[in-house]
Amino acid sequence: MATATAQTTGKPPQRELERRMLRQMLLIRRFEEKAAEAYALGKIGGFCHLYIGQEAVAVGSLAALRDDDYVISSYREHGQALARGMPATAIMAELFGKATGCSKGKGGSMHLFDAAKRFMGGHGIVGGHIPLAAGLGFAIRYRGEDGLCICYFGEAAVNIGAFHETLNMASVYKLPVIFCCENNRYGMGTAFERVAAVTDVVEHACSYDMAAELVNGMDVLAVYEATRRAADRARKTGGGHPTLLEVRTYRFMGHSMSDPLHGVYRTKEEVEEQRKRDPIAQLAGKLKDEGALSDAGLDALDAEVRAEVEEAVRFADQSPDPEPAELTAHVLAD
Amino acid sequence: MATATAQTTGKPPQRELERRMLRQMLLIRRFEEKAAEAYALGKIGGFCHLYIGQEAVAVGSLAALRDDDYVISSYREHGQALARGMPATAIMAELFGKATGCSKGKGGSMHLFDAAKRFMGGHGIVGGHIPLAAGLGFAIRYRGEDGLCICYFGEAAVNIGAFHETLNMASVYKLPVIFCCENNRYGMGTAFERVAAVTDVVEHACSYDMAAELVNGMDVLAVYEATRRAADRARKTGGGHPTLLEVRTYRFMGHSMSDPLHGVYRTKEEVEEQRKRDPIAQLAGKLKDEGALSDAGLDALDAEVRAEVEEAVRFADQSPDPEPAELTAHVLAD
Amino acid sequence: MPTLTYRDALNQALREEMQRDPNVLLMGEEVGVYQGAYKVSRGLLEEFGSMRVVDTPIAELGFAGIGVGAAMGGLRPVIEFMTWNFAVLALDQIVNSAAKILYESGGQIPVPIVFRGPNGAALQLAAQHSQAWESWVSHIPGLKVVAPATPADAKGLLKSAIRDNNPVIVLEGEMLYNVKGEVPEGEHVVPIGRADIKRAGRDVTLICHSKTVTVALKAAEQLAEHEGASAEVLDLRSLRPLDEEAIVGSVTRTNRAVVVEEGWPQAGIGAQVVDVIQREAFDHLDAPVLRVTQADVPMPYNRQLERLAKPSPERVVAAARRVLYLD
Amino acid sequence: MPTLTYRDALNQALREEMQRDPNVLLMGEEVGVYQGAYKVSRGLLEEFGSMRVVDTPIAELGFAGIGVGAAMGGLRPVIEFMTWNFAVLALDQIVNSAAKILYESGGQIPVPIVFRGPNGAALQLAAQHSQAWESWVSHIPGLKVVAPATPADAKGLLKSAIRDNNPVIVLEGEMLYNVKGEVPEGEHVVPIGRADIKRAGRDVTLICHSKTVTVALKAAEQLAEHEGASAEVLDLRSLRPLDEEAIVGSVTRTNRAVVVEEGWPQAGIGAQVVDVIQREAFDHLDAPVLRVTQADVPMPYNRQLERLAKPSPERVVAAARRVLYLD
Ligand SMILES: Cc1ncc(C[n+]2csc(CCOP(=O)(O)OP(=O)(O)O)c2C)c(N)n1
Ligand SMILES: Cc1ncc(C[n+]2csc(CCOP(=O)(O)OP(=O)(O)O)c2C)c(N)n1
Ligand SMILES: [Mg+2]
Ligand SMILES: [Mg+2]
Repeated sequence: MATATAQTTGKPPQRELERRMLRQMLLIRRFEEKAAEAYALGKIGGFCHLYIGQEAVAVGSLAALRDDDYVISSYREHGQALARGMPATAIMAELFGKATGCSKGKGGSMHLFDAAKRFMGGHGIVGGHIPLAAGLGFAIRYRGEDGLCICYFGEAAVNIGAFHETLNMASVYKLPVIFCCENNRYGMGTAFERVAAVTDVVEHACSYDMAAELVNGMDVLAVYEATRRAADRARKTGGGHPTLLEVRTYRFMGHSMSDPLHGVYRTKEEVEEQRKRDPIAQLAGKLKDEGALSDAGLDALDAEVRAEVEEAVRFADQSPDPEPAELTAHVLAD
Repeated sequence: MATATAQTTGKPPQRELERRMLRQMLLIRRFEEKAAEAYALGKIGGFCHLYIGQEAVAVGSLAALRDDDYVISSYREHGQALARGMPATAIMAELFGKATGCSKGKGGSMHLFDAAKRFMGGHGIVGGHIPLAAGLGFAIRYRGEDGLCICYFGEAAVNIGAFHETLNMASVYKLPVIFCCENNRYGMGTAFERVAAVTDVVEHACSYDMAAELVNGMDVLAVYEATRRAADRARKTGGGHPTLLEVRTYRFMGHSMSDPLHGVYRTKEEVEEQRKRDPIAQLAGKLKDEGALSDAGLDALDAEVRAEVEEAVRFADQSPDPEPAELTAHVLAD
Repeated sequence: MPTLTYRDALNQALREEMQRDPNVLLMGEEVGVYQGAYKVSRGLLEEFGSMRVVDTPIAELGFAGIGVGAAMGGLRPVIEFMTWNFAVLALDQIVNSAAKILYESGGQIPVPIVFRGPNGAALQLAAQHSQAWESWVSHIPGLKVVAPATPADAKGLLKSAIRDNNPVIVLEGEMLYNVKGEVPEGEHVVPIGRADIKRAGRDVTLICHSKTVTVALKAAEQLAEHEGASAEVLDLRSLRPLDEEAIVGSVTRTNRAVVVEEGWPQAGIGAQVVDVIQREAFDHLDAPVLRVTQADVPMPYNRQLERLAKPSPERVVAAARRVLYLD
Repeated sequence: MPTLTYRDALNQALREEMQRDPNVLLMGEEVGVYQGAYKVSRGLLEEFGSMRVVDTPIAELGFAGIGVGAAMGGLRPVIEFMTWNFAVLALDQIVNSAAKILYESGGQIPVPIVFRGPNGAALQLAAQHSQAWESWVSHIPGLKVVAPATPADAKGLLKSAIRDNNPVIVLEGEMLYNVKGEVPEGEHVVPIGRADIKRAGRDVTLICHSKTVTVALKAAEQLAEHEGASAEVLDLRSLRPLDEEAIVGSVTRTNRAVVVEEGWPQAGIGAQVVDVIQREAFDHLDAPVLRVTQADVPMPYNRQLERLAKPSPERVVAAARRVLYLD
């Protein structure tokens, strides 16, 4: 099975990369579809924010990074966790609140963690994890390493103070951080233009003397390339340079499982129009056009990831709840 | 005696304006010198942040506004309070903590208030009053009035989230607010360039689609003119436009009375160099050059404001402390 | 009397107060176009327009401060926090601006503002989205704090809050929004500062508020049924000011008390209630006052663990049995 | 044993821990070039360089979060808040990140970080600059909280805090920085969670911490001199975890207690102490426990009013007289 992230810093052969990214995007899509089903069945509780439509962002960007780079995200992080190579079983078990979950069933959908994979969560307060990303970057720089931290957040987080305080400090301290803004145009039911004076998120980079790039988030290869460039800037020895990536994407589902698909804030037509830009269909189409993928090949790949997701659900279903003693465990470290 | 702010919206005759501004700047200077003395004598307690060197900012900007405009500031607000026309007696009494103080002795140097003059404080948390200014602007717009709110803050406040959240909302809601950043280059002992990725504060206006202007804060007339332009933008009916003014100034004293004049963060030479740009000397010099002020005239003016300040100290000295019952009064309104 | 949900009772209070006073406005995330994250503001944008029902960016500190400034400027804003979990970002404005400006200004500038939204845990929202802030907000002089448990109290207390000339914190409950109850029409105002006996009893006082009222009522039933004990259920309703008279009055009669709250134990609002009781009813107490609180842990996601963490009728019964010396 | 100021004791703890462990660093406003707003970090920039003594912009939320992130990444940051008043802006990071990440991650990611700085009122700094946050911070599971009263405890507790694998809040006192006392050289570590009897007594326990230890000690002297009463002064030192054993132990012996704190009364840390006492020492109590707190008002600027607002030896003596039934 393909591992989630590039093992070497060298550019992997293009085809292999593309196929791996296609598989990962498909895995996320199928995983999220199953999560929606499980939610409807009451197997998943609380808030559950699906990543359907945005797969190219997590997959393209993480393909460009190293295994020892840090990854941190918001509550909409199933996609990044899968793209990072965290087992679908452990993620699904976490959504089910099971002891075998990646956070032992104590975090849930919004708080996926995997220290070994340097996946530093899943965080629920909008913008709250952005300073954490800078702190992880700070630790890297402190030790004189050439790693980096990538931080995912939605465009609505740009309106909150933590974003600005952090971008300024990341620039002043020259921290190796990629700030990856997934601009899907809505924060819950609010269109960005209704609450932001300037809707090009990249504009904010100017105020912080930071590199920035506007990226088509429906094109996984574009995301991959932009992230590589940002990673190069971050890894520069003797103080790298942070980058603000604004990745234009779209969420095909409601904000969370408790929200309607389009609601009053956007039209059904708009959603359908956007679905035509489906990042998975685009990459599959390109590979087919180039003769690198057959219909049968795609079906096989899909069957493979469906099986992986089925297995994840089975695993999660059969896993035990945490012991009652877990209630008071891990409040404090030893 | 000249009143502190223009009574009409029409431009007052230039000479009269200049003389009034000179008088106000002198009044602030002498007031602050006396405050320093009184602090040394233990008559003023707590933190006390002097405005010496920055007089042109408060005086020039407030001369351009109307009496019914709101004014709000940080803890370094003696100058704005005086320029607003609050009696020196009530301000000095407040610094002395007396019952006759403008905040009944309960606020002190950092919390000067005068509801009748629409002087909405004196606030101690860096950046904390910036949203309040937008709220005052919101109230104006809500009622469809053509007033505005001017908000003073230091350049160091630009690094804090509240500034950004507010500028964005002020722009989105089209609030009649003038954000007047008094860039005196230091926040306590920290030079701005050490903690800000971009040191031109005006740059931030771009991220919020806001009008902005860089102003020489040692030239009271330049401040006056820039504020007039900003006020015009704010008063436009049917939704005005906020402005970010970056006024470059310098504080000639230490950050507060407990800090040294220059300390380790700036040199004595730098302070002396800056003193050559003294805004009072500049305006007096201009008036003299133009034959509108004689040495004797300046001395007379100085004597006049000195007498006013002496009277303020006498008043403050002789005023009573608040009654013990004041301790629990005004915690809640009726 | 019409039966309404807690949600609609709040909606009615908002609507009536906005109709009554043109200075009342509502501001917060998703309150307008989206009709409220929990639909408390349904229909208000349509009725009152976008100047009075204001959608904000995600900027809790900023819009709380804009609310305070607007109140200083003479308006009466109601600020909705999507949940109180996010209000943690706005505490500087609540504590340092709203609660202090009247005092600092020597009484010149009142700040008539309401901060409201759901508080405490719902279901499986995990650690960052399940916090109960009673203790923190009620610690602060210059604020008033209410936490209604029923639709009628929700309407009556929100109306009082809006008319109050002080900053008032209204702690609602996501789990309460669908609860139904009779609600008087029109002018129904519940004064801030008065507790309410939700069930009269003789043997022990169960002191509670907001969501824990249901917990206490269930416990009282069980106590009556299985232990033959008659429990009084005292709903604090107002957490600042606390109705010390009602608390002491009840305990003076029952001589025993259990305090139930959704928050964490240490320095919780329940600790203050205990302090009041032992200070003012020392000689009437036949047993130490016991408390039932959230477990002293961040809220876990797993449903079973979450259930263990929350106050439950069973835990209240157990505590009541102990103060009744039935164990 | 050398005599040091509280300030220098903290400085020594920082220096020694930074020498011992290269992962320890100090971050905050004015900690470097300016040598600390209250000079606690004097000389550290020169010794350890700007990667380990980091001046920050005024961005409490941001740099607190950077600290937490750095701790997640394996460092042991000490975050200085110029004063705890400003930390209100950073509470989201303290509560939602530092205190919860270990739990949310199922125990995977510890957050070894110290948040420190002066807490409570100094002199005439008025409402926004005089706040005591014991109650708020000690309410939160996932944190530890200490509040040293003496130079020796300051050094010993700060060292423990830095070595702890959890987020630890260190509440210092601006008014304490110049206080002198004997401080053991080198390895002097005071364990977190243990109260300390600062004066032994028989008739009443005065429970206090930080600045109120001096207040209680003065009150104890006056009680001895004028009332012939022997007061025990119990310094909590650690506010989370609370040393319940020491509290209960002392009150079990004296049968009477007064709790003194700088914070506001409602849901203060003192309320929790009262709760512990009445629960665990109910049958030993000869009188209700009384509390002496800051007046329930925003702190006024005027010196006389400020004096009235603060806990004083006189108010402690008055409370002690009441619990001793001397009135
Ligand atoms: C500080 C804060 N305020 C409000 C919320 C509630 N909330 C959760 S997600 C969300 C919208 C965020 O939108 P965006 O940042 O664009 O991310 P997206 O959901 O589109 O991925 C809101 C308002 C929150 N979690 N945190
Ligand atoms: C949020 C916050 N952090 C820290 C402080 C302490 N402090 C008071 S003034 C100041 C410097 C502010 O500098 P600037 O904004 O440039 O204003 P200036 O003093 O130069 O007028 C600091 C750090 C504070 N009052 N509030
Ligand atoms: Mg979005
Ligand atoms: Mg400055």
